Amino acid sequence: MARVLVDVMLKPEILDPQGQAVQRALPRMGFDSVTNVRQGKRFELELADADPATLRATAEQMAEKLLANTVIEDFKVTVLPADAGDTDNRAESA
Amino acid sequence: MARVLVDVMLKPEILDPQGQAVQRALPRMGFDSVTNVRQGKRFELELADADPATLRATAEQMAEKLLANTVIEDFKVTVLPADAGDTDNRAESA
Amino acid sequence: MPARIGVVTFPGTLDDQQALRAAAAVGAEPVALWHKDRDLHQVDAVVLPGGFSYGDYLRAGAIARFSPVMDTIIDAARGGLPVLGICNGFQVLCEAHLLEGAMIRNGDLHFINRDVALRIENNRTAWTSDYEAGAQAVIPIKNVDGRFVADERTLDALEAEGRVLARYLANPNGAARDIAGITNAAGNVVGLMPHPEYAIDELTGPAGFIENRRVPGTDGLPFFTSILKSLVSA
Amino acid sequence: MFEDTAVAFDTVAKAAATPEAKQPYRELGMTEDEYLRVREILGRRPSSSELAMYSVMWSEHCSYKSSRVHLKQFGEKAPKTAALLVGPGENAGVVDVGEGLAVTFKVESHNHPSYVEPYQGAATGVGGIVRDILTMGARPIAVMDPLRFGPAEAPDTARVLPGVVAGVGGYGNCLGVPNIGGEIVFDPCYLGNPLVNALCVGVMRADEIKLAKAPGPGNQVILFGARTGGDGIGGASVLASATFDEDGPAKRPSVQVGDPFMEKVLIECCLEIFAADLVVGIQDLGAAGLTCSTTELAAAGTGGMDVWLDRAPLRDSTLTPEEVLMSESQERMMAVVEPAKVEAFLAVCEKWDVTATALGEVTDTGRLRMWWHGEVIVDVPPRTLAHEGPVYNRPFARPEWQDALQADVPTAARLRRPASADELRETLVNLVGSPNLADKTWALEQYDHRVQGNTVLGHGEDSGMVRLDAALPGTSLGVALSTDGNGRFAKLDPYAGAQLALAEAYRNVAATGARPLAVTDCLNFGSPEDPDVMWQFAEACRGLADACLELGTPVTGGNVSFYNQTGEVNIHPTPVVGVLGVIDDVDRRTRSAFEREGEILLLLGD
Ligand SMILES: Nc1ncnc2c1ncn2[C@@H]1O[C@H](COP(=O)(O)OP(=O)(O)O)[C@@H](O)[C@H]1O
Repeated sequence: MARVLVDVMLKPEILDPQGQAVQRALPRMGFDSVTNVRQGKRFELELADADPATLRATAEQMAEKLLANTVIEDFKVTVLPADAGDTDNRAESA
Repeated sequence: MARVLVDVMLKPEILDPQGQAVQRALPRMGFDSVTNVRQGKRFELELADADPATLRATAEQMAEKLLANTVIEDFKVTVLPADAGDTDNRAESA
Repeated sequence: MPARIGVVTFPGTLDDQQALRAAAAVGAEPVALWHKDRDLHQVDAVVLPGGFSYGDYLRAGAIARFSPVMDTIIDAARGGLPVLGICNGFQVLCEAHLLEGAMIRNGDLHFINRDVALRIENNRTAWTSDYEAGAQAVIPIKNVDGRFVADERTLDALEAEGRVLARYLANPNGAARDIAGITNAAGNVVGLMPHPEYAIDELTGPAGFIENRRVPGTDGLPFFTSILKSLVSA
Repeated sequence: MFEDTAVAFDTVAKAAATPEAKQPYRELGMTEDEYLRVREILGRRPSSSELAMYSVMWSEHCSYKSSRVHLKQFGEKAPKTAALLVGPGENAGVVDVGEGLAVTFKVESHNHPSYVEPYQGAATGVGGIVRDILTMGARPIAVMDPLRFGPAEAPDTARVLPGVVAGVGGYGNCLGVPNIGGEIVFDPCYLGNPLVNALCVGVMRADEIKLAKAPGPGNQVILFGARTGGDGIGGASVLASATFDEDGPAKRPSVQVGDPFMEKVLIECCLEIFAADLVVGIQDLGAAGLTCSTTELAAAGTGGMDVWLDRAPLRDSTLTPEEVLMSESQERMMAVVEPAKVEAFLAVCEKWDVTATALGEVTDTGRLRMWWHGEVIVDVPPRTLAHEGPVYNRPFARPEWQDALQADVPTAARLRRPASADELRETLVNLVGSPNLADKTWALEQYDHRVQGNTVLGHGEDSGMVRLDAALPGTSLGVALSTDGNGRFAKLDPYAGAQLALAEAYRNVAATGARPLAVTDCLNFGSPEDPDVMWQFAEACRGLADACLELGTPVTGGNVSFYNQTGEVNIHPTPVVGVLGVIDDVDRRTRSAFEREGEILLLLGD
């Protein structure tokens, strides 16, 4: 079983009302160092019997065709190493 | 300026209708190796003058208080290295 | 002096005027409350109305929950003030942890505006005492994030403690255990996804032949007559 | 970066000093004649900002240059009616409905954006028409959405239809404006060019109508609402590219994204501003954004305005002045405010957390002048932009194929009638199951038709009806609205087709018990450069104007959408007609369903 993350964000030039709503709310709650917020989507996919050689290409096609609306969104595919634990894996963090 | 990612996913035991809809749609489009899909949110935050020492703690507080509803969601904070380019940084990928 | 029912307006609230109208319809004094104002202006009960506060952009109700007025309402509710959260108001109550659970996207992912039949499971709260136990009511829903979820333990507790307020007869959105509304243990804080304030008269309410039954369009009124009576008798 | 732009951008002084500089007017969609006219008006070449403004104000979309000669009939043949308070020309027409109330309504198209990005295209279509209604001083109280798609089973319809429906609902529901009707029609001719029309109706006190004008020198011009981003400025990039030589301009969005929450807040903010009588003129920013709002306000006012364009709050700091002028960012408004009331105006904006910026001042110079960081970049007579654009008498002629089409009557052999009970049943089942007649609940349930609590007739009825309680609490007065259109009829005979659309909407309104008062129309046609299409258009206008005269209901406003075509193939001519009627007591409305057993059925007419 292979695991892939697809992160989908609005293109930088596209208005992001959701991110703006969060950005305006945070200072009211005392978080006043926030200068910009963008909100996007994250997909965690599990694939069976996926050929590791084609895994990235498959995920990119799925993102291109369905997961992202490429008229207004960009996406990024991350293939997780086979031995990665659950995605709440703090090791990814700096 | 510091950059932080907060990824928010529904807890595994909570139903994810959006992920399920994607999971049902992918095989119809010929992607039949997908066995599971979960959909969550990704926030890209920019913070000014954030003390690197407290950055993670600040971001975790924001996630805990506002960005995630911890009744149903888990979150993960990723502090991006100061020199990271744009987030569409393929280097993160395997 | 008639009981004073306050209705909060957040930015993006839509159903505040209709909630005020419902309060007036049963003879209460409707009082508009503003999200930036901590003062509750001596109201005897509060309605958190429906709508899309702050666009519901982060999560429904998530940002409104941090309004100044909510600080006061959360304290007052813990002290026994009757609070009814309708739709977005229910979501605000969940975000504020005055009620358990959370609301996620409807099962088919769409906004649903439909007149649904409910069974009132608990008529011992301040807001439902005017219903017969097990009464049916046809009340509209109109939401996109209306699917109630909670972990099994919480759901079992809600059932065991009789805190399921109302259930859908035909579940429109996949809500756990057909739950349309719940109450806190004290029965003063109630959350309901359907909109009783839109079922208060024959002209504009869901009236006619619905679910094989002639419906008068006023099935939501008892929420407002209940609170009025419980305030008078209190 | 900033210094670079400051050096590179074009000014009025530079325009005067370099008359021979080549300008990309063609890329901006202007003909050589039009460009030469601009030079003649200004007595010099336009600055690049001025060129941007003329190109967009003289576009088909903003100037109605191909349609104007035909639309004139709506005014010329208009029946005399005392109810008409504001006719075509303003953002929307206004009719008097009694009890001191006035109602304003209009239908508009957002066809092309909805094909590119169905959700956002439809959403911003609703947003735009709602702002038009708000601009008149009215509270928006209902929307309707006449839609046309390709065949139901076509794969692209599966992309477009759900997106459009979700967009109409997503935006309108979040605004809290009930959706009380519309149409969903399928026909192959709309496959590559769906039609997304949106109608809005609003109510106000008759003595509180607001107009788009900027009178009174010294009055402040305030921009409020969303910040300006690079939305919808595809064309302006040819101007920008002259400025950013090395890296090229920053990316500009190809799609406008709506923010219905911002618009909801803007509605409440504006209504509070109107109630406190804080504006002397107001205009929404729709197509052509700041260009259109400043020129129209100035042209209808004292004739002059000074604008410090760099004060506009930007979402994208790399925007050039040309782009700021052409940006179609949504959810913005412009108000003209007396100096003594500015403080109160800003206080209301602050209450609703709406950004507001004093951008300019009304003058009596007769010129619209704009500055960008201290340099004059625009100095034009505003009327030449707003009212004196080119007018074309495009050639039109009855298509050669029209006779053959009309003669092509289905014979009994080609359209067999059911001969037995079983065949009759099968025909009925086929009819009921056909996409155009099928139940539309899947879509309609995605629309909130109850919000505001005044919907008396909603989905499933021939007309929507709302009570006017929002402007006069306790009233029983209401309005009924219906939209109709049939592209197949109109293709067979555009004159009669337009009339049939009107007649159907008119009947639908009358059948509820309301008295039809006024008409709005959205004329969806193919390319005006095609004489066949121009003939269809001319005939449809003539038909509609004649029928309005006959019925005694004026056209109070509407919208023309040309270039609805896929490649060279034009859509059916599709005039969509909306009729508004008034009813004194909504309690007495008639529903289309049978209400109780024992009712008697009567057939009127033959
Ligand atoms: N796109 C739409 N938006 C809102 N209401 C719609 C839409 N399409 C159809 N309706 C409504 O659905 C009902 C039935 O529509 P339809 O089947 O087209 O019937 P009719 O031919 O009588 O107009 C009417 O009330 C109509 O206004």
